[in-house]
Amino acid sequence: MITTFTSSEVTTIALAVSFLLCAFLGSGKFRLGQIIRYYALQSLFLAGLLVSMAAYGDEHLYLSALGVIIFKVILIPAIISTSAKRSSASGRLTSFVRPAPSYFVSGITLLLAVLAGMSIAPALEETDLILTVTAFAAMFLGGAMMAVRRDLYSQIIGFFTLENGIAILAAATLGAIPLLAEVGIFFTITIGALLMSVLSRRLKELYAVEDTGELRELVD
Amino acid sequence: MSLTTLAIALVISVVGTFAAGLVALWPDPRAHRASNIILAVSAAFGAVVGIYVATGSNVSLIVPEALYPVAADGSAHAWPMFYGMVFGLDRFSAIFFSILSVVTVLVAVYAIPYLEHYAASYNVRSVNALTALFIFGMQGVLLSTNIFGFMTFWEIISIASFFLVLADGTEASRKAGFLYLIITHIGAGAIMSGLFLLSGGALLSDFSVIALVTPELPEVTFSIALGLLLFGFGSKAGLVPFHVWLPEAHPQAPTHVSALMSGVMLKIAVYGFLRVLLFMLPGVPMWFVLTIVVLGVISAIVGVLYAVLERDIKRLLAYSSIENLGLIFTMIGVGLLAGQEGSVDLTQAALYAALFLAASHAIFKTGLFLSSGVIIAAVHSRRLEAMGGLAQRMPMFSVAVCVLALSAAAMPPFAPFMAEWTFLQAVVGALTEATPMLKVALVVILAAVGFVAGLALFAMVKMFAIAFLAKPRTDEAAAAVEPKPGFLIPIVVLAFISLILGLFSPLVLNKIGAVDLAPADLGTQVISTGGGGLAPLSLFLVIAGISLALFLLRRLLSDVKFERSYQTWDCGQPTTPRMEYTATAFSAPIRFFFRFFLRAQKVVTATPLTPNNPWVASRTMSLLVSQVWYDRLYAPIGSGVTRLAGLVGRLQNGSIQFYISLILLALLVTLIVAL
Amino acid sequence: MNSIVLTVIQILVVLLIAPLSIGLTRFFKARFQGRHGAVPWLPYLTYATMMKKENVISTSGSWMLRTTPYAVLGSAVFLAIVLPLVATGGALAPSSNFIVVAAVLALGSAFLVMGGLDTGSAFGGMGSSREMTIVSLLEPTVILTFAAFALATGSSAIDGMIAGSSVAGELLITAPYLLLSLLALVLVALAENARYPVDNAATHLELTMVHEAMVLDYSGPYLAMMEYAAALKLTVFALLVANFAMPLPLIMTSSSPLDVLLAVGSTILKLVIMMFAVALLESTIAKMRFYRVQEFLTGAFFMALTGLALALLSQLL
Amino acid sequence: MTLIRLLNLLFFGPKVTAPQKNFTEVKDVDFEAVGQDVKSVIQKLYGGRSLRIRAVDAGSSNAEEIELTALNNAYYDIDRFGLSFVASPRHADILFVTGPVTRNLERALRTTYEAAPQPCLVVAIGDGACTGGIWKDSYAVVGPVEAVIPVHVRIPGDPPSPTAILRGVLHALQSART
Repeated sequence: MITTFTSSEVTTIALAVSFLLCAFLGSGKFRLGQIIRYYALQSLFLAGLLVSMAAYGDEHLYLSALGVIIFKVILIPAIISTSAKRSSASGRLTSFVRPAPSYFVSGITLLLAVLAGMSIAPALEETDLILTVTAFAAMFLGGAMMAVRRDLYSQIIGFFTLENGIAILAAATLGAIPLLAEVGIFFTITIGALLMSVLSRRLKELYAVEDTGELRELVD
Repeated sequence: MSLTTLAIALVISVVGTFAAGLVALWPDPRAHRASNIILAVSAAFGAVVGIYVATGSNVSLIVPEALYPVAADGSAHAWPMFYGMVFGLDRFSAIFFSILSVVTVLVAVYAIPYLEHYAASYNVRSVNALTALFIFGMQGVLLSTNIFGFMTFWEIISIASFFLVLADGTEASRKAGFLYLIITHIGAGAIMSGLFLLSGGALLSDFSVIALVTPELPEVTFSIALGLLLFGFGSKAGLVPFHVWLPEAHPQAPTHVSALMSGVMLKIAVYGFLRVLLFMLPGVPMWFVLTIVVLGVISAIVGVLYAVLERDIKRLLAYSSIENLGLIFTMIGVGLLAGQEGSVDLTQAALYAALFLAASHAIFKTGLFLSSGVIIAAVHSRRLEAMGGLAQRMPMFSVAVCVLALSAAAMPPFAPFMAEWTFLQAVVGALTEATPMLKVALVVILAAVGFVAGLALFAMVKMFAIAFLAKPRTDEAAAAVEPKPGFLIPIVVLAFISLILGLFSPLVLNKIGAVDLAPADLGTQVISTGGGGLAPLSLFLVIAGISLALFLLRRLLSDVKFERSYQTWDCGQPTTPRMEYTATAFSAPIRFFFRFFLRAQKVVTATPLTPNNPWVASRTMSLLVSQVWYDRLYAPIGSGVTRLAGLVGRLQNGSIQFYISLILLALLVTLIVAL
Repeated sequence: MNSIVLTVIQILVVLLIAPLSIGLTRFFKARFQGRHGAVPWLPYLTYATMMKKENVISTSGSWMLRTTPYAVLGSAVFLAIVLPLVATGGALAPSSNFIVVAAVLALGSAFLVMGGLDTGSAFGGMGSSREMTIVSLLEPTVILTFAAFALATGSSAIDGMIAGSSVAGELLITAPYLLLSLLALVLVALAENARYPVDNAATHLELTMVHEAMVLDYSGPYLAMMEYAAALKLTVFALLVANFAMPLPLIMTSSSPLDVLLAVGSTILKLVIMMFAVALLESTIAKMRFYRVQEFLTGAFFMALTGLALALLSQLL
Repeated sequence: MTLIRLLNLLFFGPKVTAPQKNFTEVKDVDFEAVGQDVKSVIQKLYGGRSLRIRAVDAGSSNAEEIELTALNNAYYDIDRFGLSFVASPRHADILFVTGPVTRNLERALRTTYEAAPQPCLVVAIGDGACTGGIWKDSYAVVGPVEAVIPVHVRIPGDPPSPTAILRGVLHALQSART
């Protein structure tokens, strides 16, 4: 039942796979700089994906791709890395699982996400199916990263990967979100990044700890 | 009176009640008196309308369409903002509406001096407002003819009465209030889901529409709906397994509110139950009728047994309400059972007896609660053991309470006796040609009602005698004086109504539709059913004649002035009021005879003079009356729920990662399984 | 003979022979104890003497002390008028419905109890608590017994039950299954009138009293009324049980003056026989401890219940 | 069958009760004259044919009590004279007072007398009651019964036999009736 793919579909699939690859690789890295770079790369692939979808879809996607590049590739990594540097964070990330098994965890989450994606939309035709699957995969990978990692910064990056997944899902299912909404989302993400970094710096100053594990004692 | 004037009067009564609530919130101290007066006046309007509609045979359904905005095409449709809901008063709900209005007039009059006397412990403005809202809710339930209206006003009743139970802010009332809130709201949920099951989920469907839909309902949903409705109305009316809140909540509310709750709110539950049973359901399966009868009999017996044991006057009245409600439900159950088994006149007699008992219970129970308020105000305690000697100090008040207590015990010249007589006579009359199964049921019910009537007399005599007779057991009781007219008039009027309702019961029964129960050809003087007849007025005249004859004979045969008052014969040793019989001692034989059911523990502690001197200085006896239903049924459920909550609590261990993984898991499960 | 005259005759006869019942029981009991004993008509003199005495009213009582004698005697006189003791088909026969009769009995006992409590003495309280227990636990037995009779004879007015069978005592011959209900009625009569197994009428030990304790504080005319009411109630129950059991003639609307004399004579004969039976019973069995009276009451209840069941079964045959 | 034989013997058998006449005819022993107040009371109470007695112990040595209980047995049987003992002074027409009035029972005796409805006769039984007897001037005794309540009939004897008690009471009643 191999159906012939048109050239644009091939590029979309390729970009989606590489997007997933960056997310997958990023989930295993334990240095702050690396995971920020993988996140930027991932957002870049996201922008490419949007551009390829714009070919046969809506023209607005070009603008949203541009927005992705400006905000997600340049602005947010800059914010996070400057705040990390200013609060002289150790940059060494801590996690519940050691690096090797974290890949294993990400692999399983990927598998589950694909399973979920498949069961959700068997009726869609190929490209949409792949896009929804990648969206779910990205969401679950981001979630897994947040669940597994102990330190704050990787939680932020996991959260943003999750957000990327949602962006893809929105683009795949809705075609194009109205521009105003798109801009709104970007601003919220940046503010989110700002807030989270301020929070991490504050926590570092108050409790001299980056590990969310110790936060358990903050009862009332 | 034409329909429109009736409709206007009805609207005045409902709007007046609401206005009374608003006026009550006015910060001006005169607002307390004004709101109660407005409430009384509007309730009077309601009473006039209710009685006119209940007795008038021609008026079927007053829809105050005169006041609806007329639509463009001339067809009157209801107020748009009420989603086209129609409010109306038909003959059946008019009976309950007139009960509610009559009781409200008297309670409002009573509330004025009562709240002034208790201005310190109650927030007078909020209590007045909530009482008006409470009555408004009850009026609403009686007027509404669809599910949405019925349930909203039902909720208003529950919420208003919940806050009224909390009115005095003590710990006990808070505990009782929460228990009351939980049970009434589970009940309200059950009623709503039952009604939705019946009406197929249509929120605004009219009751008459539901009546058409129900016959085609599949058997399973029909019986589930019936079960839910029985639970809902049963918990509101205080049937046994769900009665636990009643003896806790009623005593905590301010007296005039607990009078309203016990007298009228329980009747609203009976109204709702009958409205569903008689007007909406085609026929009712046998198991349902038998459960009603069984629950009714059990709650009558449990209510009366605990009423005999109780030493707190308001709890005693609450348990006696449970007993009367149990009787009402037994009568309804027997009516339906007879309807199924084919003896027709027993059906009509039983149902009308239930209605009449409900009406007379509202009258005398409100009177008793109001009088318990007066006693507690005088004696500053609810315990019967702290009262005594009040009859000597408040003669007029004690005569009225004696009349109310005797009518509560279903004694001849008063209204409840007529209801019980009609029921028992119809049962005996139907015994001969009943089917074997009905015969067995009727014999058991005959024995149970007899048993309950006997113990009800015991409880009421105990309440009246220990509270009013003999010497006062405390100084407050000794200092008691005749209550102010504001307290006295409502109670005397209620006692008078109970007597008049009893004497003219054939007339009343004939007017509210029991035509062949009190046939007009006998000049509506006789209730005739099941082969027996009772003429209440001539019975009363015979008793009065005999007493008059005895009075004259005694004057004739002996010299009346040859009299001397002296202390009670005390075998030579001086006696103190503490030696009198207390409520605990008075009910000791019954407590001993039914010790298997009641499990009351008697603890007698002897305190020695000094630790090493065995000489007993004083001996105290305390009695722990265990609430069997509460300890055996509700306590285990309560502790089970709290243990479960403890387990769930352990999940919140504070680690963020744990929560995120839970969220992911949930997302995954929904994606794979649910969609 | 219209019904008014019948009722008047019944009132006169019953009210006159009432004290005789107490006198006869004491006379027979004395003879059973081998004593010569007082003359049977002594109670007439006793009540007359009491009417002459001063009426000492307790200071701790309220208006209830004064109404109790009238209420108790009123309910006893009501029963004497309404029930078919000497004549059936009297003016007030329709209101002799058994539920009304049971309720008036209970009302009389309720007032007696409240009068007992009002004096404020421990004896009054003890007697009242016991009397109230007995009365309230007897209520179902009374209703079930008369329900069985109503079922058998078809009329729920006690007057109709007696008049139903042509000659008074034929009821047991036409409906032998009513024997059990009749026994239950006898037990009810014994308990209501504070006779032997439940209470000893001639006791002086206050701790064992039930009925006597409640009238401890009445004197003079009020005491006469209370004792007369007790005697009247005993006569009413005795004649009622006799009418159900013994085939002796009652006055009907159709009876001639000779029948009236015959019926009055048979009434006195019935009273003598019943009082002899009561005296015999009281001389042969011992009084029950009060906390065992529960077994007596439960026995009476289940006897009445089985009587009713038997009556229902016999309907089917 | 023993029950029937016993009842037959009791009911129809020979009576053990002493004949009335040896209590009512009094020839040799002289009695105090019966006062006018006793006469008026007895005339008022239908000639005293049915009187009720309340026995009050005002400190007696229980000797008189045993004699009083003997009055109720089959031999003396005061029932046949219309007299019977009752539980409460409220019901009583006659008070049988026994024993000298001791200090702690004085109040009890007075309240019993005041509790009894007024036309009420007091019969002092035994020497203690009549004159204070052997305890006459003891520190614990207030005095004879008349020191506390008015006495109508006195029956001396320490203790007087049931026949003496009966004779005294019946004599008072008969002389009051004529």
